[in-house]
Order: sequence, then structure tokens, then C-alpha cells
Amino acid sequence: MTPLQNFFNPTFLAQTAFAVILICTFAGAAIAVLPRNILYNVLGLILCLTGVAGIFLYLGSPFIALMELLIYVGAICISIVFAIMLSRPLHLSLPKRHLPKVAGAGGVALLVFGVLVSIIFKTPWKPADLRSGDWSVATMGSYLLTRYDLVFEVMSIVLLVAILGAILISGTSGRRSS
Amino acid sequence: MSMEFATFPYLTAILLSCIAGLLVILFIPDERQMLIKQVSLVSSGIAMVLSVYLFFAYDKGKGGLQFVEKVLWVDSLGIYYFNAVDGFSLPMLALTGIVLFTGVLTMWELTHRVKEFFAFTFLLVAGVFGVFMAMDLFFLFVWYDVSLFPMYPLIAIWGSTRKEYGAMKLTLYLLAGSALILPGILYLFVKSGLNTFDVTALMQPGVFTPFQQKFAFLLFYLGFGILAGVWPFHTWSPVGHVAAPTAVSMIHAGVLMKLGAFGVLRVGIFLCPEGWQYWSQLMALLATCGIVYGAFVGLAQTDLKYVIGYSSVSHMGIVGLGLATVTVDGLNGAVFQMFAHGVMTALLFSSVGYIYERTHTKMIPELGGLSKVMPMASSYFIIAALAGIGVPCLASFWAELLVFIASFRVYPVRGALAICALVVSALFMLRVVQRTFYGQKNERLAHLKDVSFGLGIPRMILVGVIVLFGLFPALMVDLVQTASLPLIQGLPR
Amino acid sequence: MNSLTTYLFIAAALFIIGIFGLLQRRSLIGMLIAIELMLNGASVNFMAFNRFLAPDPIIGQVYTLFIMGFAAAETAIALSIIIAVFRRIHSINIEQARDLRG
Amino acid sequence: MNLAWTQDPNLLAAALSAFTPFASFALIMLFTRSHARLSAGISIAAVGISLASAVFLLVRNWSLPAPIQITGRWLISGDIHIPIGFLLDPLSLLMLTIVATISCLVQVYSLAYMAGDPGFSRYYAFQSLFAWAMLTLSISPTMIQLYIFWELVGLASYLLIGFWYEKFSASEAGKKAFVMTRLGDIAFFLGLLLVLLHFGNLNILDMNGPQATERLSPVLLTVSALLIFGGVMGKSAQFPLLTWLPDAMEGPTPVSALLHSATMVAAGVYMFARIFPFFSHSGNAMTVCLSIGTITMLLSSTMAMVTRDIKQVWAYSTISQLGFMVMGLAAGGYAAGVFHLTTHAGFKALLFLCSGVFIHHYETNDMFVIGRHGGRGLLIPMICMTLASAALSGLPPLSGFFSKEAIMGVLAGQRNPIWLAAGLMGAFLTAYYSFRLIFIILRPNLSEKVRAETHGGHGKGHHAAGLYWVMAWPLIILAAVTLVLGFFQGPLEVFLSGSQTVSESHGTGHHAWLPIAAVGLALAGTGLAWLEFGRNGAAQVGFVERLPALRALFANRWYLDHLYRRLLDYVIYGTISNLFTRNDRRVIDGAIDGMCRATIGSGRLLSFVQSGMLQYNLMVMFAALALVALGFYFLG
Repeated sequence: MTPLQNFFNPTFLAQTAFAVILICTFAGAAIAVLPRNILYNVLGLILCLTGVAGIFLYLGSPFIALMELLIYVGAICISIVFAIMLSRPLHLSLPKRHLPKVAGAGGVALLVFGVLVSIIFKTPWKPADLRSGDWSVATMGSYLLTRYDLVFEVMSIVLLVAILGAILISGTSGRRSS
Repeated sequence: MSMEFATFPYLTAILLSCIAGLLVILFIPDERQMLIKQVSLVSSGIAMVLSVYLFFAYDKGKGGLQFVEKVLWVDSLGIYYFNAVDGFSLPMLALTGIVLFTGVLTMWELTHRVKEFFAFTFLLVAGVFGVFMAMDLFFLFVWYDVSLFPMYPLIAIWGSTRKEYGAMKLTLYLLAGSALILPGILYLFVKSGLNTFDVTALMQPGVFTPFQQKFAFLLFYLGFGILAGVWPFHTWSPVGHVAAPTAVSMIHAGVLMKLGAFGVLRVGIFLCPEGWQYWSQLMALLATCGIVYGAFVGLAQTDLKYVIGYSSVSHMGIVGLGLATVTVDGLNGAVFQMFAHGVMTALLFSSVGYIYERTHTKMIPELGGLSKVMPMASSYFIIAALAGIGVPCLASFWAELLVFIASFRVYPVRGALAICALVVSALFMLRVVQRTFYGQKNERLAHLKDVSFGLGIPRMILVGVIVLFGLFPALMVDLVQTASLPLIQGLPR
Repeated sequence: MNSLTTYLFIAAALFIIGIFGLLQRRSLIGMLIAIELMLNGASVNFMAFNRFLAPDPIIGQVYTLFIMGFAAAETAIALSIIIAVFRRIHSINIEQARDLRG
Repeated sequence: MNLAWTQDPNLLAAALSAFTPFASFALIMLFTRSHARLSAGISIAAVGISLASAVFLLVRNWSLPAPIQITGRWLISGDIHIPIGFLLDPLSLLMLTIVATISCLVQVYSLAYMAGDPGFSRYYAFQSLFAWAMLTLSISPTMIQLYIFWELVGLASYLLIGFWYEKFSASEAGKKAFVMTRLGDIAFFLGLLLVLLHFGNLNILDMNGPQATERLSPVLLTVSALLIFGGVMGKSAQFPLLTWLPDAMEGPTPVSALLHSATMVAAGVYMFARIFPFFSHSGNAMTVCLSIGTITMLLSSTMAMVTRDIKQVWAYSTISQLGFMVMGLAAGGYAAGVFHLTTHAGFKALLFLCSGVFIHHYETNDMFVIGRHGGRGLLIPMICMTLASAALSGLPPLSGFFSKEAIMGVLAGQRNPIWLAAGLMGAFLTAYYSFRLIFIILRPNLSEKVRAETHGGHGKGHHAAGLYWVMAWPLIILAAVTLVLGFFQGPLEVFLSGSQTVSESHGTGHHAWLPIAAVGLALAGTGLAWLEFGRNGAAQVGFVERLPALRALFANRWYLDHLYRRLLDYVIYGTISNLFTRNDRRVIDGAIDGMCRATIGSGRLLSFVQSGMLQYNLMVMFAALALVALGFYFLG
């Protein structure tokens, strides 16, 4: 029993909230994918990500939920929006849908879904024998700087390289084209 | 970690001198060409001095592997950083050192992309040195591939005459060879069950069954044989030689082809002696074909470098024939021939390179009468050509003598055929010499200068080596014998 | 709501919606958005396993964090690539970028 | 080499004689190429030391109890031992002295002959190289050392023939000489290998000993002897490898005198004599050698009858005399053959050197032109040449008479009289063609002489008298040798047979008519030559030249060269080389290029898959991924 579940003790409330979160998530996902206008897509993505943050809450990690909001909604989505806004013509040209392509994409997606579902059902999920229940952010913080130090470092390097790369790519290609 | 350093790590020092040269060159700006050349000269000089020193410092009385450097590198796979030399590899090391040094000197006048050229050259040579001294299959293969890939840029950038075609053909051929060698090495590694790449451990008798040896030897023979120019896998070599720039031709024909023969020896023969005996008939047949065929095709060529290329095919056939005899004399002769041919071809290519740089042609009909214009350059070529046709008291005579005696004993008909090809090779070499150098002074080329003293130095070194080993063949044979005698005596009868 | 399977279903659904978007959108930015969806699906998966199976509740969270960092980096790169592509072919329609056709 | 080399005078002298020329070669090549006179000085000094050592050795070991053999280790590989060293026995001492003497004389002579040549230093370097190789060859204790220096001598010959390399004919001749002798050498080498493998050793004394018959079967013995004789055929220009020698006359005349008459070409005969006991074990081989010698002698004599080139005449005569020596040896006359080798070296070198004076003076090789320009005015060469021609024709009391008689005597001892008949025929022809030349120069056609007057001053009148005498002294020395050498036949035979076990049962004494017949025939040849060329108002047209077909046959060397040329052009270049080259380009390269093209083609064929439509690729990717996952999960 996690502390959070203790807090939302009434089961009905919890289930309702979960349903709402699910609806948010999938509605957001659908909006992110289906409309042709790119701005709607971004807004849908934001909705969806907020939903996912809720799911993370249900999975027992408020910290990650917070991070999801912070990084995805706060950073990624905003940067996409900025990209769209900064380069104006991007959202004005609305490419038409190509039916065979949509059908193909749907087919493949369904196939993958089928495979995933069958695997989910087929696999006998077994919890680990010994499970510790320490979910506190403090523990996680100390782990991040001790045992999972490498992840932390790699992440920072990846980000650094990504920033450098982004500058380089958009910078040099601009110089070359001009 | 087990470490074993008998003495000062000379072998690593040789490798390091090349790699250090490479690194230093990389950090010198493009424009400072002279500095780059000086650095190359110094590091190649160190490599040459060390390798020649080892050649003479080797204790012939003791024999076996000497100057051993062994460090365990990857325990779980049994990979060692294991360098050592014996009577087979020392001549090759010395050859590489000499050819590298003379090659650097030969390219002294290069102005196009000097930095990259010398960097690639050192990478190539580091690989070559590595193969010659590695006693660990893994390292041997890695060095082998390191030595192969710089050939492509070296030929494709600095080459001439269909250089892209030549470079591509060469690369494809050699990689095809690699593709045979790697499975062979892995096969032996797996089948041995010893979980080690250490050659000395794998070459113990009884490690591999006869069938395994036969199978693996064929892979090694074909894989390395491609690089050694074994007929009928030789066509990359003339094309590649023709396309390559001078120093690369020198290193390539002088050293890299030996790499193939050495691979057959070190990997094929050391690890699969029974396979060697089993396939020796085939080896002798192909080698004889190569000798005769190379000589006859060389007869019909009009491009100087093609002529040398085909003579290389013919001479490497002699190496193959020596290996195929499975005798002490054959091995001695083969290794001696590898050395002698390396020096001789380097001299040939350096002379042709000089002529080509000055006259901008290497077509024999367009030359002629060069002896009057550049007597020194011509003399170097003629000396090398004479060495090539087996004139006594020049190094390759002895090698050929030993190989022919051995092969005539084991394979009378093939041996006799190979000996008869000597006439043809004499004919085509002298024909080239006559058409290129003799005759009336060529007025069109009369303004050209002869080899200067500085550019003459590398050629003189090569001539000196040829004559030295021609007059004192025992220097070489005694050394090689320390390796060949135990090898033959250890063979299962 | 309290079973692993539910969450795995959610993750799978997010993931295939992402795939569907990735495969049918012509706009590069649309594809980027779809990729974000897929990444989130994967995150949910990790978090679910973390919640129900893992011996140590830290590892899944660290993984999710890692994915987020990675996603941020990926977005930065992707956006710059998109801008570069747009400069080059004056469109962000993926079907216009066909230089690599055989 | 256990002995300290300074303590054994034999060793010291032998080493000095063999290696000083090498030192001189190295010195000249390395340091003094630009100092012509210094180079010549070094070379002559070196060969002088060789000569002194050789004479010292000869005198010291005149009555040698047993051959001295000193060997050191040169190369040991497996069970192959290649020693280097010296074998001093009468034959090698004799040859050593001959070679050193003639080398020395020729080098002195060359001082004048080659004066002013741009390649003066190079010339002397090559001369030293030759002297080194030839001297070492003479004293080789093993056949393998002999073979090695045999090849080196061939190299020196190649370099010296092609000395004036700017002349196409000279370089061509050098190449031809090298390749043709190489052809013989291959047989030689194979023969040596056969002996080595079945006999186990190539020591000359061992091969000559009785073990040869014990360890080698008769067939093997014959085969290897014949193969070794192949070397003689190449080096001594025996039929059918004889056409290189006349061409070799493109070299400077002193070179022809030294290499291509007196010493190098005689190396073949020397080698034959060297392992004479080995050869004599096989009767069949000896018969083959005898017939080849005979054919060579007659064939080349006929060729000499029609040529106008003064050097060519002597070249053909050299071939014919070499054939004659081979006949003598093959008939069993060891001492006779070697004696003829000795005398021939003297008078043939003399002939060439004399011709050299003419050629140098008039700058032409054509004997008619020389005659017309007053060749007889050069007194010393004219006299010497006449003397040497007489010796060549076998007229008493010159050296040639004695040696030829010795061989005739041996031939008369053969059961089949045809050999003797051939020998006598040869004597007649020899006298005819040599005196044809003498008379053409001595008594030029007067009607044409008028024209020569108008060309007055054509000769190199400006030549310093000093140069002339530098050339003249060697001539005089050689002429003196030619005069007196014949009388040393007895001591020489004793000296030679001192160590050899060959019995000379057949002397001239059994055939008292023989000298008379031989001299008579020689005189008849001389007479015929006088009749056609010498007497007043002679047409100067030989009897052969009146028959065009025969003349063409002889002048074209019995079409041997044409045959070789065609063989080379059609078989070697046209068929084999061409075929192999085509195979290389079309079949092997074609296959490889075909493979490459197939790869590229299949790539093109499949490239429609790479439409560049990213999303279709992705679709396939995901679908495949899903299927693979399915497969792994449910099947695996």
C-alpha cells in the first residue's frame, strides 16, 4: 500500500478519476495524431501528456508525474510550439491525407497492437520475490547520485551533445544554403 | 594479468614509433610540409634502425621466439597482447623498416596533401609491423585489416592511371581475403576448445584434428594467398601497383604482398601443418602457374609498372613454390625470396616512380634512351632488374636457388617448369631495360635531371641491401633456419 | 485499475497510436509528436513494471527519467533537422524529402 | 677455412687473384666513376696483381702432387651446402693464368682503344667485374660455385656487349647473348640439380672420382651429362645456340677479344674439361657432344666464308674452333682439347686485337674497305694478324699447328673415320677463310684503290703514336706467345695429366701421315684463298659467293636466326604470351568485373524498394518487427 492510495481511499473516487485520466490521455492522443492542423496536434499532445502524468500518479510516483509535466509539457511541447510559431509557413500548408497510406498505417498499427496484446496475455507476469517498498524521492535522489550515477551523467552528456548538435545542424545548413 | 617482458620492449617501440609518427603528423598543420616530412623521416628511421637492430641482435644459437612481450588483454576470450619474433618474422620486420624508410625518402618531393599521405602510410605500416610481430591471432587479424584499409585512400587519392578502379579492385580482393581469414581464425578458436588466441598454444600438435587442419588451411591459404598474389587471384596486383603512387607501390609490392605469404606461413602453416602437407600439391601447382604465367604476361606489357607488377606475380610464385615444398630449404628460400623480392621491387618501383615523375609517362614506347638522360636512375632500375632475373651475388639469386633445389627435389616437373620460366623472365626484363634505357638519347627528355644525391640515398640503401645479402646469403639463411628447421622437424610424418 | 495488464494495455494503446501517427502523418512535426506518444507509451510500460514487478522501485523511475531526458534531446535535434530540411526543400512534407531513394 | 689466410701462400695468392678485381669493380662503381684515368689505373693494377698471383701459383705448384682444395662456408641451408673456395690443380691453374694474362693485356690495350669514350670508367668497372667472375670461375672447387660465377660471367658479357647501349644493335645483341646463354644455363642448372639430388654433392673432385658411376645409374649419368652439356652449348656457342656469338661482336673489340674468343666462351669448354672424367663415364653423352662439336665446327666455318665483316670472320672462327675443342674433348683427348684451348686463347685474342687496331683506325668493320684504305700499311697488326691466321690454320711451327695436330690425332683414334674427315675438312675451311681475309686486306683490288685515294685522310691519322704503341705492345707479346707456345706441348701435357688419370694412348705417332695431310689441306685452303683473292688481278669473289643460293644460306647463318625469330614472334609472343594476357584481361578480370557488375545490377534491380518514402519503409519495418516478435515469442 502506497501512501498515495491511502490518501485516495474511497475506491469510487479513485476509479472515476482514473477513468477521467484515461479519457484525457486517449482523447489527447487522438487529437495529437488525427487533425491535419499542427497546432491542434500540439495541444492534443499536451492533453495526452497531462493524462500520462496522471497515470504515473496512479503508478505511485508523484515525482515522475511532476517531471512529466515539467519536461514534456513544459519544455518539449513548448519548444515544438515555438518551432511552429517561429517558422510561420509550417502550419499553413496542410497536407492532404492519402487514403492508402492511412489504411496501411492503421493496418500496421493494428498488427503491432495485436502482437503486443497477445504477448501481454501470453506472458505469465511474476513479481520479484523480494520487493522493497521505498518510494521516497529522497531515496531516489541519493540513488541517482550513487548507484545510477552513470545514467545521470550519460543523460547530461546526451543533452549537451544534443544541444551542440542542434546548433550545428540548424546553423551550418543555414550557412550552406545561403 | 600476466606480464612478460624479456628485455626492453623493442617490438612495441617499433609499433609506437609508427603510431607516434602518425599522431604527431596529425597535429601538424597542413602547410608545414617540411616539418611533416622530417617527422616522418625520424619516426621511420627509428623503426628501421630498431628492426634492423633486432635482425642482428637475435640470438641464432637459442632460436625460437625472442623479444617476447606478452600481456593478457581480454581474459574471457584469451586475447593477449603478445608480440615476439622468430627467424621468419625478423627478415620481414627488417624489410618493412627498410622499405618504409626508403619509401618516405622517395616521396620527399610530394606536395599534394602531404599530411594525409604520410598519416595513412604510417597507419598502413603500423599494421604491417603489427602482423609481423603478433603472436596472437586476434591481434594479427586486427593489424592485418588495419594494414589493408589505408590502401584505398592512398591509391585513390595519390594514384594515377585508372586509380579508382585499381583501388576498388584491390580493396575488394583483399577484403574478400579477409572474409576467408576471419572465419578460419574463428573456426580454429572454437574448435581448439582452449579459449585462447595465442598462436604458441594453438600450434601445439594434437590441438586440431587433421580434418580441421585441412579445412582451416585452405581458408588461410586462399585468404592470405590473395594478398600474396597467388595465381589466379593475382589480377589486383598489377592493376593496384600501376595505380598506386611510388612509395605506396614500394610498400605494397615490397611489403604488403609479403604479408600474405607471411600470413600463410604464420597462421596457415604454424597452426595447420597437416593441412599444409595435404594441400602442398595444389600450392605447388598454383605457384608454378603463377611463375610461368606472370613471366609470359609480363612479356606482353608496355607499361613499366605493369611489367613490374607481373614480375611480382612471378616472383611471389617462387615464394609459393618454396612454401609448397614442405622442406627446410624451401622455407628458407621462400622467406629469403620474400625479403629479396621486397627490396628489389621497392627499388624497381622507386626508380620507375622517379622516371614517371619526371617524364610523366611510364609507357615503354614513349621512353627509350633514358640511360643517357638519367644514368643514375637507370642504373638503379637495371640493378634491380638484374636482381629480378636472378643474377648471382644479388639477393634473390640465393632465394631462387634454394627454392628451385627444394622444389626440383619434391616436384621435379613443376620445379623444372619454374626453372625454365627463368629464361622468359630474363627475356622480358632485359627487353624492358633495352626499350626503356638503351638506345639513342631521347631528345624529348633530354632536359630532365638525373636523381639528385638526396633522392639517391634511398635507392642506394636498397642497392646496398641487395648486394649485401647477395654476397653474404648466410646472414639471412642462418637466421631463417632457426625457425624453419624446428618447424619441419616438428611435422608429423 | 490495479492490475498490471490494464497499464500494459494503456501503454500498448499509446504506442500504437504513436505508430499510426508516425506512419500516416506527412508533416515532419506531426511525426515528431507521434514519436513523443510512442516514447510515453514506453515510459508507462516501465512505470507499470516498476510498480508491479520490480524488486526495487527506483530503477523504473530512473529509466523513465532517462527516457524523458532522451526525449528532450531528441526533440532538440529533430527540430533542428526539421528546420534544416525545410531550408533545403522548402517544405516539411516528408514525401518531398526523397534524396535517399535508390 | 681453418688456416690463417696469411700463412698459406697458395690461399693468399688465390684469394688475391680472384678478389682484387672485385675490389677494383666496387671501388670504381662507388667512387671513381668520374675519374676515367684513375679507374683504368685501378682496374689494370688489380688485374696485374691477379696476373702476378696466378703466375706465382702456376710456378709454385708446377709439380703438384695432389690438387689443393680450400673451401669455406658460404651458405648452408638444410642439407644443401654451398661452399666457396679454391681448387688448385693443373687445369685450373692453367686457366687462371690464361685468363689473367689475356685480361691484363686486353685492359692495357683498351687504354688506347677506348680512349675518350664517355663510358671509360664504366668500361673498366665491367672489365674488372668480368675478371673477378672469370678468375673465380676458373678456380671453383664445386660445380655450384662454378655455376654462380658462370652466370656472373654471362652478366659481364651482357653488360660489355651492350656497352655502347645507344646503338640498338648492340643492346639487342647483349640481350640475345644473355637470353640464349640463359637457355643453355637452364639445362646446365637442371643437370646440376639432378646430380646434386642423386649424387648428393657437387664437388668437382668427387664428381670426377669413381663414386659417380657407383651412385648414379647409367641413364641418369647420361641425362645429367647431356643437360650439363647444355651449359656448354650456350656459353661456348655450340649448335644450335650459336647465333648469339657473331652478334656479340657489337661490343668493343677488346671485349670481343677477351670475352668472346679467348676466355668467356672458352669457359664452356673449360667446364667440359673440368668434369671431363664425369662426362667420360657416359659414352652416349660423349658421342652426342662429339657430333654437336662437329656440326658446330663445320656450320660456322661455312658462315665465315661469306661475311665481309672482319670481326664476324673471327667470331665464326671462334665458334668453329670451340666446336673443334669440344670434338677433341669428346673424343677423349683431354690434354689435346685443353692444349688447343690454351693456344687458341692466345692467337684468337691476337686476331681480335689486330682487327681492333684496323677498326679503330679506319672506323669500319668491312674488310674490303679496310683493304682499300691501305690497311696493310699498319705494319705490326698486319704481321701479327698474318701470324695468328697461320696459327689458326694450323701451319707449323706456330702454336695452332701443335694443338690442332693433337686433336686430329685423337680424332684419328676414333673408330668412325667420319670425325677425322670432318676435322680435316674444318682445317681446310679454316685456312681458306682466314687467308681470304688476310689477302683481301693485304692485296686490295687496285681498280678500287683509286677511289680510296680520293678519300685520303679518312683514317684517323691524327692518332698519337703513343696510343698506337699502347695497342701494339700487347699484340707483340701475344704474337710471341703464339710463336713459342707450341713447343711447350710436352711439358704442358705432363703438367695436365699429372693429376688426371686420363691415359693418352693415342698419340700422333700412330698416324704419321696425319700431320702431312692436315698441313697439306691447310696449305690447300691457303692456296685457294690466294687464287681467288691474293694473286694479281683476282676477282676477289669466293667460290661460294658464285652460288647465290649457297651464299644466302651461309650469310643468313643457315637461317637459324630466322627460325629463332619466328619461334619467338609466333610461339612466345604471338601465342603463349598473347593467350595468357588475354586470359588475364578477359577471363580472370572479366569474371571479377562481371561479378562486380552483377552486384551493381542486382542492386539497381532492388533499388526500387528504396523509394525514399520514409513512411513506407517504416511500415515495413514495424510490420516485420511485429512478425518477428510474434515468431520468436510463439514459435521459439
